[in-house]
Amino acid sequence: MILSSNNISSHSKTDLHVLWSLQVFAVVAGSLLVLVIGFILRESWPALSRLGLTRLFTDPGWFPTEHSYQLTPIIGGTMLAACGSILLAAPLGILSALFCHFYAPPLLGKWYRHMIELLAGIPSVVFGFWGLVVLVPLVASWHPPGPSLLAGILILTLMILPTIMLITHSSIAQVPSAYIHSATALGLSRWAVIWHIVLPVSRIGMLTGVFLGLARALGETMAILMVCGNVVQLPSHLFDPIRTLTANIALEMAYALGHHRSVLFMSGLVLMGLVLCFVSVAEALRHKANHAIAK
Amino acid sequence: MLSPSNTIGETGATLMVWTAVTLIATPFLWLSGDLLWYGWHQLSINFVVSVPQNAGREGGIGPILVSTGLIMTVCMAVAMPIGLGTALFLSEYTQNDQVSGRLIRGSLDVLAGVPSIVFGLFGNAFFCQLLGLGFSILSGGLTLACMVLPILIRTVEESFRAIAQDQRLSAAALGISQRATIQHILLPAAIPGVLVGCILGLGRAMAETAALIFTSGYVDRMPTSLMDSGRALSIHIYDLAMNVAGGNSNAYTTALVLIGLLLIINLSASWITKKWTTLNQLPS
Amino acid sequence: PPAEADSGKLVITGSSTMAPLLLEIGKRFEATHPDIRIDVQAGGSSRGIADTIRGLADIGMASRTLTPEENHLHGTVVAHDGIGIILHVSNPLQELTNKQIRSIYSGETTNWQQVGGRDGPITVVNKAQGRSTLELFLQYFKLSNRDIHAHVVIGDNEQGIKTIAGNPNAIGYVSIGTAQYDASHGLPIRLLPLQQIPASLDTVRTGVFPLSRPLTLVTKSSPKGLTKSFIEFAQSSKVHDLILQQYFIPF
Amino acid sequence: MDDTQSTSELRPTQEKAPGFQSWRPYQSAQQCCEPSTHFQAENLSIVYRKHLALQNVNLEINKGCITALVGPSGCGKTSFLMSINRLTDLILGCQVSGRLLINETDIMAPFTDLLHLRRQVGMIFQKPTVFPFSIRKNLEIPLREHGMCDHATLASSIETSLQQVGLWDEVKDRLNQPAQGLSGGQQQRLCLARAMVLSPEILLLDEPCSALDPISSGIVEDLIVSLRGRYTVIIVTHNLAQARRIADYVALFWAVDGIGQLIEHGPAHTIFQSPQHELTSAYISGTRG
Amino acid sequence: MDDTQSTSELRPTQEKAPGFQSWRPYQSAQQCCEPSTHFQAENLSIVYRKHLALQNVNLEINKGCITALVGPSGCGKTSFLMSINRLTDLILGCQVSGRLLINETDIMAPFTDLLHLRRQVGMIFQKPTVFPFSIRKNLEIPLREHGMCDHATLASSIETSLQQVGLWDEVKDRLNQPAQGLSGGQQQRLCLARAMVLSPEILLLDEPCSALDPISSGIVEDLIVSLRGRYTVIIVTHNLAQARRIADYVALFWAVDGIGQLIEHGPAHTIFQSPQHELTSAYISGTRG
Ligand SMILES: Nc1ncnc2c1ncn2[C@@H]1O[C@H](COP(=O)(O)OP(=O)(O)OP(=O)(O)O)[C@@H](O)[C@H]1O
Ligand SMILES: Nc1ncnc2c1ncn2[C@@H]1O[C@H](COP(=O)(O)OP(=O)(O)OP(=O)(O)O)[C@@H](O)[C@H]1O
Ligand SMILES: [Mg+2]
Ligand SMILES: [Mg+2]
Repeated sequence: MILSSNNISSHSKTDLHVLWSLQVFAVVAGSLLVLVIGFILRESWPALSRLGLTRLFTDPGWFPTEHSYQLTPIIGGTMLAACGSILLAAPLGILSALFCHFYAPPLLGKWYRHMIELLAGIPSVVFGFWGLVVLVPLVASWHPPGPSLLAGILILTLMILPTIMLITHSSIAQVPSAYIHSATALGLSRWAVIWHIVLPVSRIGMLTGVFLGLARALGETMAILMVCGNVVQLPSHLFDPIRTLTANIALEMAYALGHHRSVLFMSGLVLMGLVLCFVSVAEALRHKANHAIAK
Repeated sequence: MLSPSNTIGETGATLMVWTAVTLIATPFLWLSGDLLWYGWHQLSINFVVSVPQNAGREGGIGPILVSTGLIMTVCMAVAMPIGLGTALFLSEYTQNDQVSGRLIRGSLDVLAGVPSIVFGLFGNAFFCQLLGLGFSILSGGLTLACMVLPILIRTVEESFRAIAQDQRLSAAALGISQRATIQHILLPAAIPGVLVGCILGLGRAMAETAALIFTSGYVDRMPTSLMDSGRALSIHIYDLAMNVAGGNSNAYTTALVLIGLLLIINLSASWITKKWTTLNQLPS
Repeated sequence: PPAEADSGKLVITGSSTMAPLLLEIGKRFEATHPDIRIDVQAGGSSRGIADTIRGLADIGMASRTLTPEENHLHGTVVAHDGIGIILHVSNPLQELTNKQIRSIYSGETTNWQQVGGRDGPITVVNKAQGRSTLELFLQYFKLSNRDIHAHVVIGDNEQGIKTIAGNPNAIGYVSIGTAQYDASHGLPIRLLPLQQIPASLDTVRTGVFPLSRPLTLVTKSSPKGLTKSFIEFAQSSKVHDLILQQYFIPF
Repeated sequence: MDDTQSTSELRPTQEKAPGFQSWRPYQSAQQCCEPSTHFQAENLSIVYRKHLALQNVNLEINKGCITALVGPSGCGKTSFLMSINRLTDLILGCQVSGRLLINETDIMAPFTDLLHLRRQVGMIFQKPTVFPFSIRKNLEIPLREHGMCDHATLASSIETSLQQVGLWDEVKDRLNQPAQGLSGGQQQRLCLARAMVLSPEILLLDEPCSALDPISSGIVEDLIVSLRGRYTVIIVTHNLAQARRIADYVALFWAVDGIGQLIEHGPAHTIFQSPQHELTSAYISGTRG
Repeated sequence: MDDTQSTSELRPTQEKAPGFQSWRPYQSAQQCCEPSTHFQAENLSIVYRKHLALQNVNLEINKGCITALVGPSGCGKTSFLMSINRLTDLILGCQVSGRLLINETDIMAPFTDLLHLRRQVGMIFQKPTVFPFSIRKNLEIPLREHGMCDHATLASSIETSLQQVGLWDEVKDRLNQPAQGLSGGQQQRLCLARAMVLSPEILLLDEPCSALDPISSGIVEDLIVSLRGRYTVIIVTHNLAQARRIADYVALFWAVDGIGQLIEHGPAHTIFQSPQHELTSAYISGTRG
């Protein structure tokens, strides 16, 4: 579905100008990551060169004032919260996108979508605030202490669901209606049309949505800071408090100095490493999906 | 609507879908009910225009709204052209297996995953300190622009790719230049996608706290230039909720205003999309 | 950038406890000095001190006394604040000894029954490492970071208060002014007396409350010019009403 | 809707009187046709939002016969076909009124089993619409959905149906390749195979040959002819020669003032040799449109 | 590419000798045709990734004449057309080799002005591809792009071109409505009007009538015939009767072992009355495909 660059359809001046300016934009956008990584590396360099990576995993615990920087439980907490929330949010998001297209009466579908768009816009501070005041006490009354992995997962689910739902929704909208018409004409039921035609055709869009959701879950800061308890430990069950990488940065960056600050930047780097892993997995999946669709 | 049938699987699917919808709608309604309940009675024109007093416990959010508007304007003014340009470049000039396309796309994917707080740190180090912009609306807007760029590009690119190749072929067959194809065929057809991208981006930017704390700052005075420090709505909410005893009710009201703004943006965007569709396309 | 006499910008960074107060003082100062802008940025006490040392800020805010290593800086106290232990209002306990608090925070005591309360697991709310409130608390109770077994770690005061308000079995410590304000405005929290001295602004003002701290403005050297006139303004009685409004004790 | 006047001028008023010969199925058609009515439209009107696309169509179609719908572009032929398997339900703002009977059952009734209806009534569209999967998958999806899961049966069904449309030899080596890589003609034949695989009772073909070359078209034509007696076929075609070759009955649609109407309906030879309506003879001789 | 052997068996070896009569433009055609060569393909081959779609085509097309390309589905007719205005450039993995000359200029040369080429060479596709805008906008876009900005001229150009394709009366009241709301036939005629609006020298028509009813088809046919002498028209058609009616020259393509080739080329009456190649006679009589 693309025009290849060596076959630009004209050599006219304006077209070349267009291409050049687009290239400039693309280079700017593409080099942003290098810039970000560069700066974060620069800031974390003192810790990297003096402490080394291994200390992040071998130190006795996270006691920055005593120069002991153990990141393992924090990384574990981050992963648990993000994966837990994606497990909840992905099916919910996809199902609600399907709801809008195939199940809801047109008006309800529209309003539901508006609701989700609104949900996407609710600031994480508000989620955190509400989570702290309403959700955490609720969890606490079920099983103390309240601020916990579970509360984090629930709040994160609410926050990343709109991303997944909206992207899935628009990729479903792009499924040509001719496919749906001919599938229907073949006597396929609603769910069969969804299962055999709509989902496979819009699979790539959905994967993108899930991936973006995951990335957002990994990077979410304010809400998670307020509801997760921020205790540095590997949780043994859903009701244990955890601390995530982002909460760690937000909590301590404001006053961190020297190595402590450097280690926090480094944990930002670790976070980006995690994201990179997910990107490659998502890329591989997307590749696979491309092939599977053909088969 | 498609035709349902009476089989068990079909009923199961329907049940599943409705359950999911209820599960999502409940907390949402609860949350917005709470916000309305605690924030509504304070909401007035006066609240929206007046200056915050007593650390925000009293007074309104006038200067904060202005700062937020300026930050968003800077953010979108920078992100839109770069985003649109890059999306066009990616969808029209690169192939999936081409190195340049893959590099840019890959780096954007990673960028999309960079946590906002890291953007805040980067913005603080780069814009505030290296470029010497200090704590300012400009730094905040630029930082947010970096943050929303990946989402914007991804969504816009998808909507360009969704345009049938037939359209490009027939435009090319008419001797229409690449520029004109982009201007007259691709851009109009992709408008809804571009709008969705902007909504997602603007929504994320508006809701952002972590990236702004270290860049646009904490000052709740009326800004006089882009170089002034300005407090965004979300930071105001955060400060009222976390740092100011008795700030709750103003925090609720501010949240209500923020959400109202997002609602207006969403509604106008979907209104434009609808207008566009009825103007240019067969009602689907 | 060092500030000049009658016009210019003053950058103040540091303690988030002090930020709302300085914001208000700054506004009042601006009202009388129309050409001057006061930019207040919240962070933390250590950040304020670091920024002052690096010259990023004209004035740093620190909600603690300066440590011996920081003695080369110039500090001016503008107000006082106390730190009080808070419980949920439904918790029937009326008093805890320092030893009991220590054993609760070090994880030896895990149920309220063990200190004479009702049956219920204790939720220990602690401040994040590096916060000046935590340092003061540790210092007073002779605890170290490693000893503490917290269930919830919080950043700012209000987060702690909201956490405790939502959990009947929680215990925490926050700025007394904030707690008093919230308690009087219907939040279900209660301040505990410390060594039989009730935790209130009055006992802090009279200096009998054992756990209090000075709110300090820090400069690199002794203040000059605009910095000087601002600090003097912040110490003067012209801002006492503002300090009281923020529930601190004027100097 | 206020056009009934002009409509009734165009053709004899029709009171649904069963004995009214010229509007009944014609028993005089070719012998393979059974004389019983399979499908019947009564007062069918189709509205797209505010645009009346088809008005007051009354038409009976005989079991096992091939009925060709002809008429100029935009006169509502496609809309008529889509109402027969209620695909019009999927089009937002499209409203169908009147009665549609298949085997005496009103398919417009609220609790009609649409899946059953659509299995009963297969359809091919004007533009080929293969699914963006492999050729095999295109055929497997309907088969599996209708309960055929056995691998051997599946394979043989696929082969048979592809052979029926003359596609087997061309694609047998690339069954697992994307169907979209086929040429337009091949795609349309695949769509035909996909509809045939369900052995429907009624087959709706919306210009199935317009994208085919004469040879494939011939294959398809032969196939359609071979269905006579077993299936009821309703075919829209622009190719009058084709209609003449294969149809037992011909129905002429026409857009009068933008509103589609049924002008004439009868056995093919009657329509072609002695059309009763002047529009029909004009259309057939190519002087009007 | 290793198929040259079998190719040369199919037709007399062609050494580009200008005097070799049977492969030159036929000066014996109808009188309106000028005898000069307008377009010439030399050794044209088209490859889609690894699939050879068209091999070694040598074809000259006379100025002002109507040349019909016929042949079974998948033999590379569309690919051939797309190479003439270098639309093949836009297809991923498609490689064209050989020489293509328009007015003696090689359009395969690296610095060819493609916009100019495509203004010179208009094209209509098999499937109607209207832009998803209003009818008016569909026509305005190319006009404005080619420098016509005056409102009155625009309006009159639009009216003229719509009248040329017999669409004016049908759409004059809804010029501002979406073009996608038109029926298939109307859409195709709009595409035709859109290409005509630029007054190209060469017109490539890929089965322009396959989506049209006979009447619209007749209008279009008449239009094409009226272009004779002014435009060079290359039309792909499956409808042999149409080719017979309108074409001055006919070129037959065939897929031998899946590789498209030019089998025979000559004046229409020669091809239809005394075809030289057995495949041609078989195709024309309908016995092979
Ligand atoms: N989805 C739609 N929305 C609005 N109007 C429509 C829609 N589909 C068709 N129409 C209109 O209804 C009328 C009948 O259309 P239909 O497609 O049934 O005609 P047709 O006889 O099949 O034409 P063709 O031979 O060109 O395919 C036309 O005027 C068309 O513009
Ligand atoms: N984009 C493409 N990618 C790969 N193969 C293609 C592509 N387009 C066409 N082909 C193949 O090239 C061959 C010639 O295709 P082409 O479309 O030119 O045939 P055609 O003569 O126009 O057929 P039809 O009459 O069915 O339109 C076919 O085998 C087809 O499968
Ligand atoms: Mg039709
Ligand atoms: Mg073709």
